[in-house]
Amino acid sequence: MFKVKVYTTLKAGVLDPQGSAVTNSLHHLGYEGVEDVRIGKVMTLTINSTEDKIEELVKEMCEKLLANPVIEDYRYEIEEVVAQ
Amino acid sequence: MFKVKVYTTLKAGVLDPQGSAVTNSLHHLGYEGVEDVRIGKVMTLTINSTEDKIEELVKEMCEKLLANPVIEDYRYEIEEVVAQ
Amino acid sequence: MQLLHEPSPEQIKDLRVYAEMGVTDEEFALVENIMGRLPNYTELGLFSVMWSEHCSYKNSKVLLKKFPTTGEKVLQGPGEGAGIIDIGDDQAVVFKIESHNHPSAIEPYQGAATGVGGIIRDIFSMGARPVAILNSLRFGELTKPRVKFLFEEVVAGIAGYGNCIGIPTVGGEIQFDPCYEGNPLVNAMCVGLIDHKDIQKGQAKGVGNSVIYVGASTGRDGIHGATFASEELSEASEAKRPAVQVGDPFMEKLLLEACLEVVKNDALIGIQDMGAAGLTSSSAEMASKAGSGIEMDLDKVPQREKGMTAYEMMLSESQERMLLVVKAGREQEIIDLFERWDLHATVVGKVTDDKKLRLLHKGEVVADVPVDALAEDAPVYHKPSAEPAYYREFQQQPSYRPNVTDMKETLKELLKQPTIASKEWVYDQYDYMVRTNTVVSPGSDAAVLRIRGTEKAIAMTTDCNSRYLYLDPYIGGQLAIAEASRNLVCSGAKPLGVTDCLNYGNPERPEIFWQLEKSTDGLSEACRVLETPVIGGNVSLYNERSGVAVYPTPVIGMVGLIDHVDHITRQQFQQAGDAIYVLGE
Amino acid sequence: MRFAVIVFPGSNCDLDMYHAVKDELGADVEYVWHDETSLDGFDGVLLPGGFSYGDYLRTGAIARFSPVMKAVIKAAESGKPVLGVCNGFQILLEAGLLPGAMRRNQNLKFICRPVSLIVENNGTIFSNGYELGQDITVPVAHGEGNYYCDEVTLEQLKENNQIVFTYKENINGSVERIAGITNKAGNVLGMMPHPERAVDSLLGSNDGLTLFKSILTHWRERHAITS
Ligand SMILES: Nc1ncnc2c1ncn2[C@@H]1O[C@H](COP(=O)(O)OP(=O)(O)O)[C@@H](O)[C@H]1O
Repeated sequence: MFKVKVYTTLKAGVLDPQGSAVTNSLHHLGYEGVEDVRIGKVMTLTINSTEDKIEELVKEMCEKLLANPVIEDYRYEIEEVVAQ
Repeated sequence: MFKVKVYTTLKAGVLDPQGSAVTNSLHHLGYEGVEDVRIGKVMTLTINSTEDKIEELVKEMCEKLLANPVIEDYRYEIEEVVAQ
Repeated sequence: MQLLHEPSPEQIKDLRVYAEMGVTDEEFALVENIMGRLPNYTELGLFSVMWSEHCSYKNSKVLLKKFPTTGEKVLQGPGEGAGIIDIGDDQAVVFKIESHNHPSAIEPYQGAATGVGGIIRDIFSMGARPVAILNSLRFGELTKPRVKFLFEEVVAGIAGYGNCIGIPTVGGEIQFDPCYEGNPLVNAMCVGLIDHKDIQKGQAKGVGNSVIYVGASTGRDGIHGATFASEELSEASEAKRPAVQVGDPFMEKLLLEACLEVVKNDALIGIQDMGAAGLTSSSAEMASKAGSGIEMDLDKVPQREKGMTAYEMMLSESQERMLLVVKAGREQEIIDLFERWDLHATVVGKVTDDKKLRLLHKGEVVADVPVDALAEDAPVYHKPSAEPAYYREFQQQPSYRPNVTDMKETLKELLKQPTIASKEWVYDQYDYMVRTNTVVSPGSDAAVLRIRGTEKAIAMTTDCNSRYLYLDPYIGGQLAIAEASRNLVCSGAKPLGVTDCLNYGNPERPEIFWQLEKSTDGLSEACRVLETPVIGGNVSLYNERSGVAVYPTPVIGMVGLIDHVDHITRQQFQQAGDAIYVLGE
Repeated sequence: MRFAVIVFPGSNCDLDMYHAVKDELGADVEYVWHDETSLDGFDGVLLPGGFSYGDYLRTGAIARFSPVMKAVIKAAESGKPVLGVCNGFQILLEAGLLPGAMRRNQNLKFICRPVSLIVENNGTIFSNGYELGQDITVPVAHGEGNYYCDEVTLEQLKENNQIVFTYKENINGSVERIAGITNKAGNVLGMMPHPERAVDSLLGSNDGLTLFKSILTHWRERHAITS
């Protein structure tokens, strides 16, 4: 059993309206030191797989579904866990 | 200058409609081994602050705005970076 | 794509750098002639976008001339952001349709969303309050996973933008056919209401007046979008596609409200949105229309990214930006007004009298180009036209009569076709009720909105049966107008006018140009007979993938007037016992 | 009775709320900008739907820090009726005036259509004009109306009779089909469906008008007693 974390973030240069809204809001709240906020997603997957396949699998799922390669970059972390 | 990552995830026990949808889609695509997907946010903040203040600051921003304690858990990572 | 060094004027000529920007040898010679010298990289960029089909209509202009564009009630025909038709009581409707096909093929959610955002800006930059959005969509067969994805994402993108900005999406149409598989069509239409006194023109009048930039800051997104829209899609074109534009409907909501406040202020001289070709087209067109020039200091342009070049800033198609011309001395008033809406307005230049677009960057003049050359003097082509072989074959075939043995089964089969089946799945996702004027909601022939404070209502529809047009572009064109008119009449409305979006393949192919020619003839004829002038529209050519062109698809947007809300008729049977009539042959 | 319609950047049902109160209910109403700090001149507060601040972080999360929210909280504490519809409800949740939180709709899609609601409590100042158990038609239009609260909270909601409306069919995944709840005191109502879109039969339903009338009835009764 694997615990996989997939992180997607908007590519540099792609407008991030969410991030801008949060930056503005933090400024209004008095956190002037915040220079920039970018918002992405983190997906935590529990996957049943063998060790030799897992990385390939995760990569495939990212390319096919989890990330939108046109506007997002992604990275992942794979951790083996002992199934309870 | 600090680079701060804030991760928010739905609390355990709160049904995650997005996560369920992604799980289903992955099954449809033939990734039967995926047992569970939970979706959260990752916010990358660039903050101008002094070292002794930063952690307190981040905590405050999380409690006030970045996370909703009714439904979300959060954690953060703080990394000092050298400003260019 | 960031160039370390821009090529020099000589390199541009010798290495034919212009060809990469879609400029032909002849066009480059023309530019050189107009300038009286070799253009630099930035200047060439300005010409390349302004002379693209998307901005200049160089291939379609000769055909657009045939449309009837005037009428007793027409207050504004083609030539501004959108056309305007009088509806009495000093009110008017403003409407326009536009395509966002290529961006939607690449990134369907954002492509469709920014398409909606763009057409809304066209309406409120006229001074009108946008009251409704419609769309017209074409995809391949739903059996393909990629098509399904495109379809779902396009619908979500339209919903995402329209719902957030709070303008009801009240109508549209969807067709599925294999010819659209590689090149889906996403057309968006917006309808607005205006009081006559508020009508704006995008003009840069009055030497010394200030040019003000407002809205989102400029990034490297969408650079060369207009050129991209004027090429066929292919693996190669996708590789050099512009960075994807992401829509920010919240920003646009603020812009919309602020601009509608600004148009009531007499300090405002002119206003135009930055759509295709962004800063370039808005500044050049505003100056050209007013017979003036504009000088801008690009250092003042709000920038989202570091180290942007003049070329990048001028060609960026970042969304949610507007350009205003404001009376000298009254700038602060306008800046304060935007500030109230949390929007940043900045003086970036001034109106001049030399009919030039002059750009300064880091203290140097980086471009100095006659505005008319950019906005008016693009070459006009009359491409060769040839009757396609397929058409001749069709004409020779005996007419086909389907042999229906089981009416019920056939009916069921027909209703199962995605093109015919209910589109509830789609419009369930659109907020079609916000602003509480929608009397007849999606699912009927035409949508009907009451006009608050009056007894009147307006009806609107988008239509086009492209298979008819493929089989016979002339008759098919007439049928498209007739269908739209019928839909309005059935709702109780008198048709007022038309906006059209001409979606075709590559016009450099004689068969495609022939389709364009014949169908615009058919459309024109029907518009003349039904007295529905064309008050604006948009042309989207090069809708091809791997040599497969879409069917000729001139989407018709039509708006009609209902004198009294009591005269609204609905598609549904109203009660048991009512008599049913069939009209016509 | 004088109502305030609060306008946040990104509100888009403010106009609908305004006209429902002014044209159909016939009461006094004014728009109040998000940066105002007092609501003293008003007898009732309406938070309209829309996408305040684009709903970009979480629905309602940013709007709740608007200056006017302090005044809204004060109005709520002083017992004035406060109604939040759709985004207004989401803001009230984020502000802690109502318990729980919103998630994306179960099917992850925006849903816009008239739906059937059941009146679960007609003893509130917002629902006294309805019959108990009445089936009313009111439109919804939301992408995040999937109401969540933990079990303890749910028990409290039930015990105190705070659930005012439920969906007849669970359209979005909400806990116990909850469509609208009040605070403990009963003077703050949050609901996802749009009563202000159901005040004119020309547009399909006027079942929502009863809600506004209920508020007015309650106010008149109270004033008849005190004056
Ligand atoms: N197919 C068409 N039918 C009628 N008018 C058209 C058509 N295509 C473009 N036009 C008109 O030509 C004018 C110039 O268009 P354009 O420069 O593209 O404006 P915009 O950038 O606002 O689309 C517009 O007024 C537009 O309405």
